[in-house]
Amino acid sequence: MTGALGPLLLAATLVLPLLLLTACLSARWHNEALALQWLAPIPAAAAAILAIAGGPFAFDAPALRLSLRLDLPGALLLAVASLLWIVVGAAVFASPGDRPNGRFAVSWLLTMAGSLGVFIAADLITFYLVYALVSIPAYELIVRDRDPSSKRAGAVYMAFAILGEALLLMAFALLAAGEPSGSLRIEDVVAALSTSPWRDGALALLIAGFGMKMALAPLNGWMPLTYTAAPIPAAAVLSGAAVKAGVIGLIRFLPFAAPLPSWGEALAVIGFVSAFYGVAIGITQQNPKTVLAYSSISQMGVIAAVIGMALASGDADATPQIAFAAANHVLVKGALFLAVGVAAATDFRRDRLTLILMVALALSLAGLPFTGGALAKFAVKDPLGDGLAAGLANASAAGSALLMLHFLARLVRTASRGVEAAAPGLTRLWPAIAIGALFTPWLLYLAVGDPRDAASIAKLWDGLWPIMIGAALALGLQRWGKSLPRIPEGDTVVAAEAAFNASLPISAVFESLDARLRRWPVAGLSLLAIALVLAAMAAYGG
Amino acid sequence: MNASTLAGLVGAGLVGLGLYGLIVNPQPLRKILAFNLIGSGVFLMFGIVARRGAAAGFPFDPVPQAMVITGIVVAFAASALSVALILRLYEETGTATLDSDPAAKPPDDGARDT
Amino acid sequence: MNLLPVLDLGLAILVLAVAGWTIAAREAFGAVVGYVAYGLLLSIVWVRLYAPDVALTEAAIGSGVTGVLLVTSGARLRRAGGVEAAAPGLSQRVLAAALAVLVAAALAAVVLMLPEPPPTLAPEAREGLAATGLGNPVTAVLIAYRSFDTMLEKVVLLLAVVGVWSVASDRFWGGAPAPLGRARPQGALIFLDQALVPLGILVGIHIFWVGADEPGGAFQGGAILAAMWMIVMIARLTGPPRVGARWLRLALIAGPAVFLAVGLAGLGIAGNFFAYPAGFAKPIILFIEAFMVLTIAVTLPMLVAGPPRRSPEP
Amino acid sequence: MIETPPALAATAGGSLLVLAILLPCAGILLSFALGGRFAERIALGLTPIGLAIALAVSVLVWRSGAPVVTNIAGLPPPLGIALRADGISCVMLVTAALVIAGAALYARASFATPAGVSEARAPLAFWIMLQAIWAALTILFVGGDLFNLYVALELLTFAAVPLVCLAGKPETLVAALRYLLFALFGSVFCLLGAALLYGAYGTLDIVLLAERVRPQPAVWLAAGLMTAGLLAKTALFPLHLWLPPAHAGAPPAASAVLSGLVVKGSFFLTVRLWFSVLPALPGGAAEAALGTLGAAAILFGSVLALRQPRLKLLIAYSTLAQIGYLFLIFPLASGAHPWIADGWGGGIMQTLSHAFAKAAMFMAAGLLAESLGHDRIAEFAGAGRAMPATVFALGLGGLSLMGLPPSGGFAAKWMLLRASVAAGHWVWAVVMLAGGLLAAGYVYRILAPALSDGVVVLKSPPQRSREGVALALALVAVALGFAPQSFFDFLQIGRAAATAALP
Repeated sequence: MTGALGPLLLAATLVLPLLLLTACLSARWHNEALALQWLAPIPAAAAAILAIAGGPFAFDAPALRLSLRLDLPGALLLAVASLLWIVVGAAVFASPGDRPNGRFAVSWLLTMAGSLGVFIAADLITFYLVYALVSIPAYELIVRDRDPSSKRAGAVYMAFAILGEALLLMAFALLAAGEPSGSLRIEDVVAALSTSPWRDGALALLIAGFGMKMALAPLNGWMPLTYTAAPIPAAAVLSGAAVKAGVIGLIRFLPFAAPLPSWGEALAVIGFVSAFYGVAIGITQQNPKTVLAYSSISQMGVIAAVIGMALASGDADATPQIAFAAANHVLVKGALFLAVGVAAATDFRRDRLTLILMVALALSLAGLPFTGGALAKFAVKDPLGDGLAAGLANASAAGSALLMLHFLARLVRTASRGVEAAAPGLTRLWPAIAIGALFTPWLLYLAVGDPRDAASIAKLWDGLWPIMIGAALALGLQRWGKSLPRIPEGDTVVAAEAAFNASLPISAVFESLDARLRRWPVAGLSLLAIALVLAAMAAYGG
Repeated sequence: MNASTLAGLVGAGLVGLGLYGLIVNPQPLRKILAFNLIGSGVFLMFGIVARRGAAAGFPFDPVPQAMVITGIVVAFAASALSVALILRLYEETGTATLDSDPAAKPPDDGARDT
Repeated sequence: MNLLPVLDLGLAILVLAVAGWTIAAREAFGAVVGYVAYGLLLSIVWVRLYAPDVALTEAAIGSGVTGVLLVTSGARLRRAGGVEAAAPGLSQRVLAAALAVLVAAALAAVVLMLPEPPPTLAPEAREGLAATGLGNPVTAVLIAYRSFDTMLEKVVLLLAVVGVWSVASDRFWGGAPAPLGRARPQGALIFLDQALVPLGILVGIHIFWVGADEPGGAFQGGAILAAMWMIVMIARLTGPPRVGARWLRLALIAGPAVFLAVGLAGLGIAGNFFAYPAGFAKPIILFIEAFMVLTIAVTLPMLVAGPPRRSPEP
Repeated sequence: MIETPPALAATAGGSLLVLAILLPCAGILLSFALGGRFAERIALGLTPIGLAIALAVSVLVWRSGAPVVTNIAGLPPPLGIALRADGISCVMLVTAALVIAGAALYARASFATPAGVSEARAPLAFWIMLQAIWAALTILFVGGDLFNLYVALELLTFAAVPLVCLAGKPETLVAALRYLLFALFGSVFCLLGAALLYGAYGTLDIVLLAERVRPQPAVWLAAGLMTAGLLAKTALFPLHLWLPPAHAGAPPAASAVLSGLVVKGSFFLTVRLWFSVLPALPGGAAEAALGTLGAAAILFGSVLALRQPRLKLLIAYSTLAQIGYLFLIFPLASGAHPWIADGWGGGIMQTLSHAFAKAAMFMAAGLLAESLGHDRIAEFAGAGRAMPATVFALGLGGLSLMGLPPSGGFAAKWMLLRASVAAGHWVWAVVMLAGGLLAAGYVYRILAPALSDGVVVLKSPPQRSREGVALALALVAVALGFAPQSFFDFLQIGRAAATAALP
């Protein structure tokens, strides 16, 4: 059954968003394309289900330098990412009244194509293409409001995105160079990586590049700025789906086949540092969106730590588990960002169901039993092992509980002052979305393990105690939180911006050098000197 | 030393003199003069190559000589074009110098250039 | 016999000295005058290199027409007061001198080290000469072996004309360039014209005609005719023509156009572009050259005359 | 006659090469003779024919897998002049034909002869010079004889310089004069080198020279002089004194051709010189020196582009930087190494993609300047909404400059990066990445204000057709990113022959 359908769906995953994009650009089909754009991820969702049920399949279009493949880790992430894009897309574009303009729609579709594409790209060039798609066009989503803070966030975002692209380009060049047969397929270059002379350089660049996308400390500054500035639907898909480009990057490109203890442990350290750093800074923040952004930094830190541990032990089988944990974050974080908008639109404090769902979602990130979060925590137990890493993971769960309770507190406080109210349709739909986000992981978990294992009483306790500690800490925060320092959102990025601005005068030196070099006598002298030097070089040889 | 080698050395000297003038002299018209000096030095190089290539009853190799003739015509065309530019610049500004560098400032209304 | 090397040496020193003067002269106009003298001296060097064709070209174009061009433009610039741009500082001049000396020294060294026996295409040129029916191998190279270069060079000349015209003011487009000479010509100049010009025209045509077999040819003949026209214009016996004049346009393209047409026809007649049919080469070559003489005779004065400066409607 | 060695033998279809040159030449002569509106009609009419010839030559080379060769007048070198089209000649011919056609279509609006007069200065000069640039480039791409190539180089200069000062403003006149004088400085060096080579080997034919060249003083000096002269005409850093004012001051249609094509002419000749004439020189140092200048150009040009307040100057300085990338071909594609195929393909791809991207950007910049009445980047707010297609073309061109996929710029950078990694030349890789970041910076500087909200009052809306031309060229730059492997194999045609002639 997957014979012809699967590859077709893979192609359609990229083609359908681009088709709709073309339609957006034509005056005739513009409105229809906007109204229907939420359907664009349907082939991706279908492909994901097919792959989860029936095993991997591939699609190649050599003429377009396109090579796609969907395996289990990719399919898990693709399934939830496409779901998130459909739901949020429907909420954004369904109501004809305040539909976003064409430019927003184009960026939306491009980012979507990239976000879905990273999970199915099978060779270096394709991956780089879709990775650029998920990174660059999102600029328009972030700066949509055009106020100074969103412009600043957009500029910082672009700086990080472009820097990440450059690091990855170099990493990919090293990967390609290490593959003796000249193949550009990701599996081939990764298989050759352990014996490649450029292994360490490639690994460092890969971790830096994808780490930047996941906002691992200290490359985390862009994320709080961006999510705070972006409109809520954009923040939802960016934090939920787009960030997972970094996760799938690490899963795809790190060589899990053989143990790499030093690299793995280094990554784990970076991950855990991010996990606690995100909590520590997050609890000083007042804006709920900013708090969620710091929570993402913390959560991605945990995932990076798990990847690091798997890399250290050479545990190639752990990748579906890791992907599952990341998939859970896609749903929960997406739903939580939408919740900020819902909170602004209604008086949710009166709505018992909404309130309960918000608490459950928030604590799902800390591993609340019976939520997807508990499954996620259970899934990564094996790769983490029983040692220090497991302890740190539990501690970070407690930290998450603290941070998310802080989020709920901020949400309650600021709700009435919220400026970004969600559309009425979304407000009505939100409980369903939240329930979906909480329980869809149970369905997905069937693909990576037995859900019953995760539901025992012992596991229940495992999930509960970090939350209790977190709750206790949260009470402390309520009491003494006022004395915490006010850290500007984006923490390190503020210093980076200052350093960048301080370095600008250097380019003035170039300008005066240019004026000097472009004087006639100087240029003439340069010409003579170059002629003589080249003649000497030609004589001297190599 | 025979006449052709001597001419070659003269050619080298002319190139050197011309290069110095082309770089150092600030007036565009003098640069054109210097350019023509270099040119004639280069032509002399072709000339001695032609003279050395005397064979088959010809006292010279005709190919480089023909190249010189073409080269002289091209050099003249270059001088004429430069002179036209200099004179026009002079009419516009009252000066004719290269180093009043308006480079960093293109016309404000770039649109109307078209 | 021993005198010749001494004369050569003297000539060499003189050429370099005059060249040095054109670089070092304080005043631009003096330098230009020095340059004209330099061109004439150079012609003698070319004669000593057994290059009479080049000597003629150098005298006519390199020194003569270029001289007129530079003298008239130098005068225009001077009349208006001239401008003193700042010369580069001492360190730059020293550096320029050092690098120029290095380049010259490297060239001199290469000249002294050129390979023996010298490579040459003279035998090949002689071998092909019979097919062209020509006696002057330089003409054969220009119009037969490397005719492609020559045709392109004519296009370059035409582009120079368009380029010169393109710096005109829009309001003068279609009009005539400024007169070459002074407002009130002297009687002597007019007399000189009446005596010299008919003779010059004859000489020019003669040089073109004999160029097939002896030194001379289209370039040199055309340049002499051009000089005659320029003399007439300097004496204000006639003004430069309007740039919009149809006959002028046709005269300016006649040479390359005929060349190009014959070159194209070569594919049909002789199997290759720019090939001449066996037996008819010489008449065809003379035919092309005749038009080239016309074009050169018109192009050079128009390049000297500069862009149009007179309103098209009188 | 003399026996013709196989490398010099003419092949089928060689006449097409002569025709490709004579076509624009005839166009020039006719345009000049008929004048007025005929110049425009002739130039526009010839572009499809020229494109067809370029494509036909490419098909011939593709089919035979070997260069197409012709000897003019049937006379083989050394006495005669040969024309040869190999793989890179073909792609350059097609590129030139496309960009010239684009520029011609774009220029119709600005260089139409005004009603009421039979002829006007700027239109006549523009249409003639456009054809002359085309003719000169065609010769440069297929010429087989160094003196013939010198004449073509002069033709190119004489055609390009007047375009710079068509507006007749003092600053453009200074720019044109600087350009002309420095280009002449360069040409005289090229001619000097040719004299030395003829003196040493008695021929200027590229194939014959490749067989005969040995390391000796005349060759060393000729190599240095000719290369330096060509660099002056290419405006490689630090010989770029003329480029920014000339490219920024010329009318947009002319800037597109000057930046996209004209500087590539002398670059192409530099490639010919080092890869076809001089491979017998024991290599390495000179190529590395050229690469170093290129690397310096990338950093220097990009930083200066970042600082320009005017769009056209920014694009001109970006040309400076992009030219730098071209010169990485010398260290990365010379010698006999496993990585030279990547280096070669990347360098040529950069040449092509920059030609299209930069032409598109200058055209878009011209439309912006025309509609807004200025080209001050800081005042672009709202332009993206008012003229989306124009800004989109700018953005697509910028995509290629940044080296982001999918674009020819990315394909080029990717191959050059691979080559430099394989060669262990880290410095080129680092410079390329830094250049990409800086390029992203200056493209961002254009697009961020253009895409932000604001109210602009358009003096006149941009013409659809002209926006279409800019967009089409930008799309070609993007489409080059999808070039298949066979395209890069095509670029190798004729290259093996040149190196096989080595002793």
